[in-house]
Amino acid sequence: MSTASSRSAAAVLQARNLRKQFGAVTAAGDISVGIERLSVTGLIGSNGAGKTTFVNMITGYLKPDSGTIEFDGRDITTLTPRAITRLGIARSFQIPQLYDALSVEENILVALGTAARNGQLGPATAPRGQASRLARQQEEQALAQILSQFQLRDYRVRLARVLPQGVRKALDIALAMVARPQVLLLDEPTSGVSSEEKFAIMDMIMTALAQQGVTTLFVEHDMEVVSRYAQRVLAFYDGRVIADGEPKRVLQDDDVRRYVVGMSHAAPAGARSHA
Amino acid sequence: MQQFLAVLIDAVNYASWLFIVASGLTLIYGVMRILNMAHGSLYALGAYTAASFVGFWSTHGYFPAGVFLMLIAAAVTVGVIMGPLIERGLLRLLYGKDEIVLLLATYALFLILEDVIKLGWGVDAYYVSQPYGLLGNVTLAGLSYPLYSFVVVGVAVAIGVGLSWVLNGTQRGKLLKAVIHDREVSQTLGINVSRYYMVTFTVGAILAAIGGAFTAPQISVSLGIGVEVIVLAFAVVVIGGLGSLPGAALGALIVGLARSLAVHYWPAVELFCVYFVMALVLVFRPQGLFAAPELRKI
Amino acid sequence: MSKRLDPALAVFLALLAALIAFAAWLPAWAQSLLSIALATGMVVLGLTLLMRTGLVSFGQSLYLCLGAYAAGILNSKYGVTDMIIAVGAGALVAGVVAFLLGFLMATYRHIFFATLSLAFSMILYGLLVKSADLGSTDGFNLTAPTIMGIKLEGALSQRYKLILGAVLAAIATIGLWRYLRTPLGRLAPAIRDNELRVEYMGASVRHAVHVKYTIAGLLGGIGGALAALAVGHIDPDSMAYWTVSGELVFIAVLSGSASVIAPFLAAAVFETLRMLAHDYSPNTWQLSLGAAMLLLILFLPGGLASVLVRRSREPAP
Amino acid sequence: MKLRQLYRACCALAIALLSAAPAGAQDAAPIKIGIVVFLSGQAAAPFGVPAKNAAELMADSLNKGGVLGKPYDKKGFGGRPIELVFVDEAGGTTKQVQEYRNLVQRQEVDMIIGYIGSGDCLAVGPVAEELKRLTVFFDCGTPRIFEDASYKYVFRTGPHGVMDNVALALYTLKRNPNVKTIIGINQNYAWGQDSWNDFIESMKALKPDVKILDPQWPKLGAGQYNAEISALLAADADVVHTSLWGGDLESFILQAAPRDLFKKSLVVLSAGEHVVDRLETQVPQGTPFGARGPHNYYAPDSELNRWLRKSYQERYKLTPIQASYKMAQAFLGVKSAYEKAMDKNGGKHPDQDQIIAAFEHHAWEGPSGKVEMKLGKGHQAVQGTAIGTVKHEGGKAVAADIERYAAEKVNPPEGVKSLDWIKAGFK
Repeated sequence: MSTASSRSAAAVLQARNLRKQFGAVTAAGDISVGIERLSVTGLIGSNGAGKTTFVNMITGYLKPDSGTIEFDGRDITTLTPRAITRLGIARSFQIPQLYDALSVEENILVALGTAARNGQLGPATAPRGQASRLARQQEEQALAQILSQFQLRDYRVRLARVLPQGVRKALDIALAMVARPQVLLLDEPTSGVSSEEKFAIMDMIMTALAQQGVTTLFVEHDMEVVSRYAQRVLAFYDGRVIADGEPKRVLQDDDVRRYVVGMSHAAPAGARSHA
Repeated sequence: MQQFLAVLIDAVNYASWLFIVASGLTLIYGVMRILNMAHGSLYALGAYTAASFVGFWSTHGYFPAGVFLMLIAAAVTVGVIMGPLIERGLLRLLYGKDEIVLLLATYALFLILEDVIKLGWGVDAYYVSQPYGLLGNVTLAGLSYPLYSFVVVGVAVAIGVGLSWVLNGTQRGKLLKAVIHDREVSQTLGINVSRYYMVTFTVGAILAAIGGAFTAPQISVSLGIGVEVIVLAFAVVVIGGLGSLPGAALGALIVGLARSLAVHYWPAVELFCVYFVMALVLVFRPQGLFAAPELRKI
Repeated sequence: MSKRLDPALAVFLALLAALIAFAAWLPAWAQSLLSIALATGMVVLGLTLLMRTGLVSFGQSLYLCLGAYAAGILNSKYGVTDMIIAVGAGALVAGVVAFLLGFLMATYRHIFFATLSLAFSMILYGLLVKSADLGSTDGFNLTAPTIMGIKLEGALSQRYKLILGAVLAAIATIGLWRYLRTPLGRLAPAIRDNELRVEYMGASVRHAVHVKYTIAGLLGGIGGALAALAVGHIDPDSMAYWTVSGELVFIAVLSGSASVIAPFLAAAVFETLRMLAHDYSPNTWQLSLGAAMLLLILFLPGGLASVLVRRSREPAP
Repeated sequence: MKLRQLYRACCALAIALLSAAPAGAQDAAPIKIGIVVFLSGQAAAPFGVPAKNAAELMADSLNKGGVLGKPYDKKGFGGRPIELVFVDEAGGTTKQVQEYRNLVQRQEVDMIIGYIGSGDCLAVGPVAEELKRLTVFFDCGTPRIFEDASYKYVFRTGPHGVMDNVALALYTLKRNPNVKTIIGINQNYAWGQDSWNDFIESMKALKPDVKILDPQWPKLGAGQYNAEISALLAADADVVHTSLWGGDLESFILQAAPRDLFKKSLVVLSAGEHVVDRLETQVPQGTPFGARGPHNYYAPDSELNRWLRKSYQERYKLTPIQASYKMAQAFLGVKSAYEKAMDKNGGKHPDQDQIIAAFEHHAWEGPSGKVEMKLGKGHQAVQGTAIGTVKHEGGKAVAADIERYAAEKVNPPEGVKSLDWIKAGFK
């Protein structure tokens, strides 16, 4: 196990000795990881290896049994998802979490409104009288920008419930991006998407993220996607990080080949089976 | 001490009656996710039909103990006719809609059945105390109790044991549990979900009618007897945890005990002790006593 | 998003204006029916706000009753007969209670929310039944109300009650319509759809529900005070009992939650249906009303709002 | 598409509404009377329907003319036939107020006779004043109607409920002068609470050393009284007071009698007559019961009473009970006031104000004897009353040991509130 980067001074996110147990299953066994600002990190591992648990602990959905998580030097271990989101850590979901009864536009507007209320779109400086008009203009602009960044313009008035899977994924990530987070965790951004579309989607996401300067972590099964987009890879197995480093090095690691990429002979078809 | 014993006896008697009515409600909710407001009407129909059946039996001078058979026959008749009629004729059109829409549909049905009863049996009350008088009294804790009350306790226990056995001990019960767990998956597994719904609703209707039929001999069977029952049964089911049979039993005991304590020690609060208990339980156990909160997969 | 008034709302406001202008020419029974419909509509407006958030209260009569009793007690026990003060008092009392209970209620959902609210309303019912000074179940009458110092008798009183109801309905619909366009207001359907995402957007579901619950309580209180004024008599059976809440929920479903004006229309339709049922089948009005309810549920599942809102839903290119 | 459907429905509704209002009544045209009684719910069987039956019987008999003897032999009211419109009283005061307006303004009835629930009477009174329509309460009990307000258009032809429990207290003491402890079981609503209060206050005034135990308060329509009966048995009081009525009282008796409550304590029924009439010998022998006036068992053996019993029995196969007597009483009161006003008007049909003037302080003979509008500035009737004890006779229940109480003895004088009157020792 590489510990070189686990205690990086420049880390924006720092997990220390995280442990989480579900009955007899160890979902996290002493995980310590530091994430550098503006880095792009891929999380790999077979199902049940602890990737999503890791994401869930960082974003407050699950509380670790022990250990701490720091964000910008601040302990966020016991905070609620809402508080963590307000601090600037956003996430997307393996199963897109949308407002199914609302249109794409309304989905984004809800998120924009909340972000504005939380002051995440910059402070409102105008006096009260003009504030609302200014806010509306800002909102219009932000909406247009997000719709174009995530290629949602054609779906603007469609209800979220009828969107194709790839678009659902894009909208899910768009909702996370609205609040201009510092850190974004993407839980399987390409699951359920056909292999031909994967790169298009990832390109779109990564372009949007790069424009805003976001530290990114993403969970991914497809090793080709991982090696193309990640600067660093964390390989999970049995609740532990068994390898950590550059994609090339990690994907060549013996343990990783045995426990994680074991199916990589079959990839990319094998990766799809995880959708 | 003697008074406390009386409190317990009264509590168990009342709880038995509550459990009989609540068991059908919770069964239907557990399987079909319908909070059936027409349960009160089915209860009333059970009581009226029992009154007619017992009246018929007694005027024809058949052997007296047969009136108990008549009570059961009345309940089954009501359930077997009304259950499929309501499920097939109305509820089936509404599956997949909001729980609240289904609840309101059954509320509308409740209003309709109130008048149907009036049209069928008239406004005048029916008295069928034959089964009640047949058994006589026992003296417990210095007070005289009608043996009939303990028949109701027996019926409640039989229903509880019987339903548990069907649900946990038989193949069909296990399949029913699968339906409860996941309707779609059950369908793909080839389980005839639609049939299970009809059977469940019918059984629930029979249970409501049994409640009414076994109450009939103790009361004046008259208009409006179904109204109170709905809210009481509702309270019991919620306290116990919706859809849980042991929950309904425990809920019935808690409400029975609370009411009995109120009657014996502080009668002025009898009116809202049930609601007070309900609020108290929900404040501390938001899902009721027997239902666990679930964590969503994301 | 746009500032322009929704056309249906504009038409409704025009209707209310017409109602205010021509109230004097309406037959008195219709004035009374509309007054009650406006009062009920106000309570239902609050219910639909909760429904928009995915919550169904089976005890909204709690706030109807609090508003009615606050107005009624001021009127008949303290001699404060002004209608505007009565409505203000109803709103205040109901709003404060809703705010306090809201801390608890905001954590409940689904049937548990419905049941807990039912329990609270029935506890209030029990307390009122035990209050001999308030006439127990017989309730008590209000004295003739005044408005801004003007004494109102007979037909004039009736008309001003209607006008007050119409003005408040206008204020409430515009207010709620605007609220639903604020970031906090927009959270309502979002919470109904996906609370998890709302939390992961950084918004507090609990806070948003609490605010909506308080607004709904406030509207309930206003509606209750209006009802007390319109009927001139209050008692727990027709204000707090669970069947009253059930009726309110039915009107809310008949209304649908997608429109702020539908609650008032639904209340008017319901009152009219009930009147006709009573008139034409005094012996079987429950059957007629129940059958009408079933037909509405079967053939108008989205409520009146689905008819009103459908057209504005169509996408603009 | 849906919009059009809605539009059509609205049109249909509007047409229905408009066509519902008939043309106004003319001078010689029939008198249209709105009858408001419970037609559904638990008060329908014991009160509403017997009253409705009596109303129909009275209207039909009066319309034939000459069926009743003098002074009621004229056809209808002063020759004008009677037409009835029925409304269900169930559903609460808000609905009743609205229905009242409908009756007056859309159905354009000339007068309204009805109301069993006290809350309904309280709520409807002020609306009657507002709409200026003659309104006759025939049954509701609360004394608050005319003690808390005064009305021009509102009359009550039945005495208020206070006398029921004052008389019952007097009777109870006569039966058992040594009564030491009293307990009660009353429905937890205004009627039950008022009845219990009137009874114990009367008892305290009559026998100050009597001990009042904590009474039972089952809710209206509870049906199950086993726990309450246990508590009553355990309390072992000399007297159990109850104002339960209808199905609740029947259920209570069916459950309490086998458990010997009636043997252990003297159970007194303040309004038991309609239940004794139906349950017959299932009500234990020796139980004192009131009839809310001298009705049914306590009605005088007059020609009018015999006629009512016979014709009601023939038509409905049942005995007329308290509510039927009271409805008949109301009809005859209005009829005689109307005809009195007509005489004064030189034989021409009187207008509403003339009827009201004649009705105030009016006195007439009903099937239960004399009724006098003595209280509430001539708008509230008083009547004597009677209490008796259940006696089983030939498989039937009859009233024995009947005590009669004159109106002045059991009703407060004009201008004194009932409870003050009782507490002051009936002065």
